[in-house]
Amino acid sequence: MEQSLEKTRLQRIFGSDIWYSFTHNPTAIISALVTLGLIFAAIFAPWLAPHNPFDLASISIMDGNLPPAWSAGGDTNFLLGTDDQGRGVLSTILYGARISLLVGFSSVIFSMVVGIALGLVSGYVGGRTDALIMRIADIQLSFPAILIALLVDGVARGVIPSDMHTDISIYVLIFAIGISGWVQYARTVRGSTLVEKNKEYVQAARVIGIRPFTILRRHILPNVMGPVMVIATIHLAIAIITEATLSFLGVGVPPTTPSLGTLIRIGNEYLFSGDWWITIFPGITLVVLVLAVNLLGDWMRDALNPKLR
Amino acid sequence: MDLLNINNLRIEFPSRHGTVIAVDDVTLTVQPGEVLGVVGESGAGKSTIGNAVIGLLEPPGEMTGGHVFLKEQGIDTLSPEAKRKIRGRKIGMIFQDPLTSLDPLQTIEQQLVETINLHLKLGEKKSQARAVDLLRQVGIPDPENRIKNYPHQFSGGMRQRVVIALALCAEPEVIIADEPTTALDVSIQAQILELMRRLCKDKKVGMLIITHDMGVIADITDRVAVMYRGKLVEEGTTAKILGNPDHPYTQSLISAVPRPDVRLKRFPMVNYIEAEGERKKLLDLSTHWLGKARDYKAVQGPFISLKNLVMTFVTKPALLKHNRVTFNAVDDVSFDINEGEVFGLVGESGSGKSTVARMICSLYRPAAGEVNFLGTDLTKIKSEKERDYYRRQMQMIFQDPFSSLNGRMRVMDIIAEPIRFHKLAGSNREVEQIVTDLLDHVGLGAQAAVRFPHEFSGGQRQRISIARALATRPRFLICDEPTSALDVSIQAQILNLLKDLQEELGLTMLFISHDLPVIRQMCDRVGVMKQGKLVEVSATEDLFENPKAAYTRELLDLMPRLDSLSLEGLEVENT
Amino acid sequence: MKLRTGLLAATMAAAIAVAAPAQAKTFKYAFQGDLSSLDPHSLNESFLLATLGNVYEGLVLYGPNLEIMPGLAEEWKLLTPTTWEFKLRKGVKFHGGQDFTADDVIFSWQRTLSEGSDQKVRGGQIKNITKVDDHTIVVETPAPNPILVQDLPYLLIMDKEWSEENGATNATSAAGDNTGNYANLNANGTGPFMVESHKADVKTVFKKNEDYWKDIDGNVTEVEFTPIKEAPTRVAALISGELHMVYPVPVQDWERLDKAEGVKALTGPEARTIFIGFDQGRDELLYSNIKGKNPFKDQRVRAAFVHAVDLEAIKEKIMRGAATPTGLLAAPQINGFVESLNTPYAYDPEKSKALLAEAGYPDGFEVTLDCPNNRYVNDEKICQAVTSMLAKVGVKVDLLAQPKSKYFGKVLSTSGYDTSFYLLGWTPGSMDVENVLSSLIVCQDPENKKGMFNLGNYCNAKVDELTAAIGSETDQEKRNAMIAEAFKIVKDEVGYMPIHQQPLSWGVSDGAEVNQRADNGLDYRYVTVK
Amino acid sequence: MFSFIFKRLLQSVVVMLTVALIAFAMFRFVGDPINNMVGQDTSQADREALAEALGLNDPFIVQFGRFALNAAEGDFGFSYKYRQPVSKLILERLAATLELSFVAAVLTLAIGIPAGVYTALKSKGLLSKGIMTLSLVGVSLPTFLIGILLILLFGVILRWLPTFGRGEVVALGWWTTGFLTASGLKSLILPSITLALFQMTLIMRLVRAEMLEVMRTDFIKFARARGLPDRAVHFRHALKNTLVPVITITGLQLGSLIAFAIITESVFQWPGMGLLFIQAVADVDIPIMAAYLVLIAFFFVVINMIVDILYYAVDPRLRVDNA
Repeated sequence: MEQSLEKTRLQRIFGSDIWYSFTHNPTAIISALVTLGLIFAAIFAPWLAPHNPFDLASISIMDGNLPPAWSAGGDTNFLLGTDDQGRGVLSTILYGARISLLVGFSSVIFSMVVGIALGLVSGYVGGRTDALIMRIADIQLSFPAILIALLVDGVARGVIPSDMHTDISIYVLIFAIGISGWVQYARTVRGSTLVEKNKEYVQAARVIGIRPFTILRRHILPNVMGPVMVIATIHLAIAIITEATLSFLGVGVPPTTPSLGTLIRIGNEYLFSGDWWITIFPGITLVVLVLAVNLLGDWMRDALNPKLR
Repeated sequence: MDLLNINNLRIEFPSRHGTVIAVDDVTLTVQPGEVLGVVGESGAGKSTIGNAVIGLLEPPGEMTGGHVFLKEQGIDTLSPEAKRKIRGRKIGMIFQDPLTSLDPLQTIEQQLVETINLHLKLGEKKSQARAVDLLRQVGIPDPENRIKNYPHQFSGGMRQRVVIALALCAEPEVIIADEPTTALDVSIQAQILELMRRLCKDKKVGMLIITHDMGVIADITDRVAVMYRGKLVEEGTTAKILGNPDHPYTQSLISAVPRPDVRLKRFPMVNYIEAEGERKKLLDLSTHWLGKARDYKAVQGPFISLKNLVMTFVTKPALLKHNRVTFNAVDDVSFDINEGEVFGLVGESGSGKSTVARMICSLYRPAAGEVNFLGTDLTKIKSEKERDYYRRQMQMIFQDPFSSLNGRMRVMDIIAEPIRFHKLAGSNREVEQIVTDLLDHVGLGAQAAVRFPHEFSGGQRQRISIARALATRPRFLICDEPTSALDVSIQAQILNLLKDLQEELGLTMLFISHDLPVIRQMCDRVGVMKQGKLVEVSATEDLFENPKAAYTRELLDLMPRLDSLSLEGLEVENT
Repeated sequence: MKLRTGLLAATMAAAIAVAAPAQAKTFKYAFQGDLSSLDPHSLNESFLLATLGNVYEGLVLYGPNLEIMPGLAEEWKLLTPTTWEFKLRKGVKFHGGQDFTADDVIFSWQRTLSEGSDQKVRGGQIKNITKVDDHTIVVETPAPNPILVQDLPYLLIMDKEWSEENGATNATSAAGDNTGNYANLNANGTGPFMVESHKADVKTVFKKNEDYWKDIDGNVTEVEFTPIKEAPTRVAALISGELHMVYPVPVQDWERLDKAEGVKALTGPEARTIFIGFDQGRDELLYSNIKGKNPFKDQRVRAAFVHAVDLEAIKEKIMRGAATPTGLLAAPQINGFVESLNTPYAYDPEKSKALLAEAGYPDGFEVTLDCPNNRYVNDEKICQAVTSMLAKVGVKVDLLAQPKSKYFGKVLSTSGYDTSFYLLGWTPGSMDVENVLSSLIVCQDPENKKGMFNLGNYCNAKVDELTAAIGSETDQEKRNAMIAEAFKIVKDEVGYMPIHQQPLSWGVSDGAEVNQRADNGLDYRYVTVK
Repeated sequence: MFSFIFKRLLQSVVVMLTVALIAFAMFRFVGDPINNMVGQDTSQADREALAEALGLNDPFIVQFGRFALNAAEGDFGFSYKYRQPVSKLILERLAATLELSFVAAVLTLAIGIPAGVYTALKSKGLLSKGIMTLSLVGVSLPTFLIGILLILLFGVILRWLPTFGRGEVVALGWWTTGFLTASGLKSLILPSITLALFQMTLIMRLVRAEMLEVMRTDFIKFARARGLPDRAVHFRHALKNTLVPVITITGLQLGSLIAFAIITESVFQWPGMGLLFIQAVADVDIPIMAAYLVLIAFFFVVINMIVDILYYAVDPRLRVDNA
C-alpha cells in the first residue's frame, strides 16, 4: 500500500503536464540548471572558492587590483583577478552570490509568509478585516518599494546599537526588502481565496464541520499556491536587483562581506579605470542569475496557467 | 442538392498521449429549412464538427479527411480569407453561453452594425435600421432603445436572443447552434427553441443543432444524428430515433432519459458507456459498520421542519444600514420532511432552492426562521462542538463533481477526512478499512483510494463525493443538483445508486433539481419554489398529474414533450 | 541599418561641433558637492568659502600657493601685541557700485557674530574694530594673536548699505525664513567675478567683474558651475568634453584620464591630513570585548597599532601612489609645519605583535572602527585596508562605515564622542598649526571650546601649556620651537595614527589651465581657457 | 461619480497623513542634521542653540503636528541645507522630474503595449520569443549599472549624447522645460531610456498575459464566427478588453516611475526631486524628505484616482446607470 502510494506520487510528478512542458522547453531546462548551479556554487562557496574573502587576516592588500590570470600581470592564484583590497574576484563572487541569494530567498519567503497569511484571512474572513488589510495594502502601494526599503534601513540603523550594525545589517536588508513585497502576495492570494472559498469542496468541508483554520491550511492554501509560486520566482529576481540598487544608494551589506550588488557598486567606481574585471565579472554573474530566475518564472507562469494550455 | 454536406469528415487532435481521433468518418447533410440534431454525450466530438464546418478548429486539431460542401462548393479547401468571408455571411454560429458570447465593452448596436456592415455593406443608417429590425424579429421589446444598451444590461435569455440576432444578421443559409439552450432555464429554453425553429422555417435556413439534451431534440429537430466517441452510430427521423432506436448505444441513451410522464423503478441497461462496477448489494446492516454506531435517538414528530425561513443577501454594501440594498433569496419558507422520505425541491435558477439547503446544513445563517432537525432548532446552537453532533447526521452532495473534490488530496484522504474529524474510527487501519468499504459500496474499487480526483471521470467523482457524504454515517442526505452536470447515462447510474442507498440505509433525503423529470423519478413529495417563495408542496404524482399552483402548471407545460420515447424494456413503477 | 547609425552618428557629432565654439572663454566645471548658499557667513566650509572667494574678498587674499597677500587691505602692521592697524584699499567698488569703506569691514565682522552665522569662530578672533578714517581701521584681539592675518582671507567683506537695503544684516540661518535670505540667493562683493544666476544644487553662473580693482592672470569671462555627485558621471562628463574641469576625480581613474586624449589628471598633496584616533579618555572602551579597562590607555597598544599598518601599501594600492604618508597631523602647506617629525611610524608587524603581547594582549582583542564612506578620498577603502592589516597582528576590527551625516552624528561631541577608534581628516581653517593643536590635541574643554575635535581625548598637560603659549607667542623662532616640542610629545606618546596627506585629484581638459590650491579651492583669477 | 471622487479625495488625505506620520516617525533615526549645517569648528553651544531653534528637541509628535498644520497650508518649512523654503526648492525641481517621468512613461506605453500585443498574437513566433527574452535582460541589470553603461557607450565612447544634466532649459513661468531646446531633448534620451526600461518590460508582459487570456474568451470566438477580420477582432474587441485590467497596474507602475527616478536622477545628475531627496537623505534635510514623501504619496493618489475614472470610462459594467 505505502509503496504503491510512493509510486503513484512519483508517477504524478513525472506524469504531470508541468513536467512534460518542462522537459519540452529547453529555455526552462537551461535556466533551471543555471539557477541550481549558482545556488549550489553559493552554498558550497567555502569549499569551492580558492580563498575566503571574508577572512580579513588572509587577504593581503598587496595583491590588490591584479588582472585576471590570463592577462598580463595576472596571478594564477586569482583566476579572475582581485579587487582593490586584494580579494580574489572569483572567490568574492561565490561568497557574494551566497549573500545575494540569502537576501533574495529570505526576503521573498518573508513577504510570502506575511502576504499569504494576510491574503488568506482577508479573503476568507472578508468584511471589516478584509477592508482593513486591503486599505493598509493600498497605503503601502502608494509608497514605492525602494523608498520603503530606504526608510526601514534608515530606522533600523537608528534604533539598533551601532556596534551591531555589521552583524545584523543583512537581516535588516532582508526585512526591508521583504516588508515592501508582501502586498502583491496578499492581493493575489486574497483573489484566489475569494474564488476557492465558494468552491464546493470547501463547502463540503464546512458541512463536515472542519474549522476555518484547518480549511485554510488543508484545503485552500494548497489550491492558491500556483500563482504564488510564479510571483515568488519573479519576486526573487526583483529582490536580488533591489538589494543591488540599495547598495548603490549606500544602504547595502557592509563592504567587508559584499553581496553581488555591493561588488558591482564597488566595481562601478572602477569602470573608467583599467580594472574592468572588478565590475564585469560580478555583473555578468548577476545578470545570468537574475535572467535564469526570470526565465524560470516565465515558463512557470505559462505552464501553470490552464488557459494557456 | 444538399444545402450543407459534411462528407467523411475526420478530425484528429495530436497530443502527447498519442493522436486522438475526435471525429471519425462522419457524413451529414442538411437541407434548407431543415433542423438536424446532432446528439451525443461529452467527448462524442459533436462540437468539433461545428467548429470544423466554420473553419475554427481549436489548434492543434486538424481536418485529416473528408470535405465540407456548401451548395456543392467545397469550403474546407478555401483560403483562410475566403473562409472568413463565408463565416457569418453564409454560415451563422450560435454558442452555448450567452453571458460570455458578447463583447462586454461594446453596445449591441455597435456589434450588430459592425457585422451587418461588414457583410452586407449597407452603410451606417441602413445597418442600424436592420439591426433594430433583427432585434424585433428575435423578440426583444422596445428595440429602438434597448439597442443602445450594453450586454450586461440584458438577462441571459435576452442575451441569447441578441446572439441569435447576430448570427442571423447577414442572412446566412446555414446556422450551427452549439448547445444553444444549455445555459438557460427551462422556460427560457422553450421560448428560444421556438424562436429558432420559427426563424429556420420562415427563412428557409438549414440548421445544425448540437446538443446532449433529448428534450431539445424532441422539441425542434426533424432529423437526428447520434454520435458516440467520434463515430456516427445512427441517423434518422426524430420520431424513429426516439421511438425505436436500432443501435444499442442509442437504446441505452434513450432508456437513460428521465421520463416526465411515468416513474421508473430503476434505469436499466445504462452500462454501455461506463461499467457501473460491482456493488455489494443488500449488505447486512447488523454486522456492517454502516449499521454499527447508528446511535441515533428515535425521532418524535417531523424529522426536519423549517419554519418561516428567510435569507437576505446584500447586493449593494454600504456602511450605513439604511443605504444597503438587499433582497430576500429565501422568503418565508416552511415545510416538513418525514423520516425515510425523499423530498424534492424544484425551481428555476435563483429560485432559492439551494439557499434553503445551505441553511439547513448551516452553511448560511438564516436571517429569520427556524431549522428544526430532530426537534432541535439548529439556528439557536451557539457552540461548534454542539453543532458537530448534528453535522455528523446530515451530509450533502454537490452539483459540480469537478469542484466538489479537493484536487490536491488523495481519494483516501478526502473520504477519511470526515471519519477522522468526527473520530468515527479507532485506528488508522480501521479508517482505511472503512474507506475501502465505502469505495466498493459506491461501485469504485479499493485501488481508487491512492489516486487523485483528476484521474476520474465526472460520474466516478460524483460517486466519490457520495462516499464522502456517507462516511459520517448520516441519516439525512442533501443532494443539490447531484446530476445536472453529468451526461444522461451517467446521471441514470448515479440516480440508481442514490435510490439503492436510500433504500438500504433508510436515508432521509432532500433532493434539489431544476429538472422536473428527474424529480419525478426520485422524489416522494415535492416543493416548488419561485423567487424565494414556496408556491406548492404536494406528493409527486399529484403534482405531475394535477398541479395546483399556476406556476407549477406553467413549468409542466414548458417541459419538453418526450411522448415519442420508447417504453420497451422499462419497468414502470405503479403508484 | 549600419548606414543609418553612421548617419545618426554624423549628425550628432555635427550638432556637438556647432555647439562647441559658442561658449568661448566660458569655463565649465563640476564638483562633487554643491554651493548650498551664496551667503559668505552662512557655512564655515572650505568649498563654499573658496568658491565665494571669487565673489567676495577678505582684507587679505590667498595666493596661488596659499600664501597671504594683500586684498582689500593694502598693508597692515602690529601696533601692540593685541592691536593691528589695517590700511584699506582705496577706490574699490562693490558689484552694485557702492564704495568699499571701513564701515563695510566693521559691518561684516559684526555680521559674522550675528544670529545664524557659522563664522563665529573667525569673528571671535577679533575683540573690536575701531574706524580711524574711511580707509584705516584698528583691530583689537582678545589676546596676543600672531596669526590673526592667517584667519582673515575667509572673513569675507559684504557691503553695508546693500545688506541693510535688503534686510540681510544677519547671516542666513537655517532656522526658518529670515530676511537675511536675500544674501543667501544674491551676492554683492568686490571680487573679480559676480554671480549671474544661482540655482542651489543645479547650476551657478559667474560673470567677470570688468571693473575689478586689479588685473587678473586668467582670461575667463564666464564660469559655469554644476555639482555632480556620482564620480563616474563626473569623469564621464569630463572625458566626453562637456566640462573643462571636474573634481575630485577617483584616484584609480588617473590612468584612464591620462590615456584619454584631451584630458589629464592634475594632482598634488592637499593640506588635509587623514589620521586615525584612539579613545584614550574612557576607563572602558564603548566598543570592545575588553571589559573593565581601556587598552588604548596603554601606549604600547597604540604603538602596536601604528606599527601594524603599512602606509606604503595603502598609498600604492588604494591611493594609486598619490598620497603622502605622514607622521604629523599637519601638512607642509600649514604654517608651522615640522619637517623633522613628518616621517611615518615604521611598518613592523613583528614589533607590533611583540608590543601587544607585552601589553597583555598576545591574541589581540576586538574593537570597532568608525569610518565615513563619503567624506574623504577612498575613506572607506582605507578603513578596510587598516582592518585587514590589524587582523594580521590578531586585532579583530569591526568596521562601521557610514555616510558622513551618520558618521559625524555619532563620533562628534553632539553625541558625546560615541566612538572607540575612528578615522578623521583635518585641514586647519586658519592654515596654521595652532588650530591643529587646539582642536585635535589639547584636552577636551567644552567651556573654552578647546579640543573640540580631540574625539579620543588624548590629554597631556604639557602640550596644553605649550599650545596656549603658541597661541599668543608673536616671535616666530620661539613659536616654532614650542610647536616642535608639542608635536614631539604627541608623536612619542603615539597620541594618533597619522595616515597620509590625501591627494588633490582634479581632472582638467587641455582646453583649460587652472591653478590647484592646496586647500582644494579653485580660484577663477588663475583660470585660462584656450 | 461625484461622491466617488469625494470619497477618493478623503481617502487620499488619510493616505498622505499616514505616509507623513510614518516618515516622520522614521526621520529622527536617519542622523543628526546639525553636523551638515555647520562647519567643523562650530562650537557645541552654537550647535545646541541651532537644534533648539529648529525645534529638533521637541517630541516628535509635536514636530509632526507642526509639519502637518503648515503642510496643510502648502508650507513645507525651510530646508536646513539650502536655507530656502522647501516648496520653492521642490517647485524648481518638479518640472525636471515630471518631464523625465513623462517621457519615460510615453516610452513605456508606446513600446510596452504594442510589444505586448505582438508577443501575444504571435506567441509562438521566433521574434516574439526573442523580444520576451531580450526584455528580461533589461530587468536583470540594476538600473544604476544600465545608466552608467549607457553613459559610457553614448557619452564617452560615441560622444553622441550628453552625460549629465538637462542641457539648456527654457523657463515658462516657474516651469522650466527641456522640450524646447536641442540640447534639452538630447539630454532627455539616456535618462528616460534608463528609467523606462524596467517598467516597459513589466507592461509588455502584463499586456501579453491579459491579451492571451482575452483571445481565449467566447466573445472573441464568436466574433471570428461572425467572420470579422483579424484586425477588428484583435484591436476593436481583444485589445480594448485587455486594457481594462492593464490600466490599474499601469497606473501604479507609472507612479513608481516618479519614485524610481531617484536612481536615474543621481546617475545622470538630473536636477529633479529624486536627486534633491537622495541628497537630503545624505544631509538629513528632514523638511525636504518629508515634503518629498508626502508629494510622492500625493502623486500615487492622484494617479489612482485617474485610473478609477478611466475605469468608469472604459468599462460600462462599472457605470452607475446599470439597469
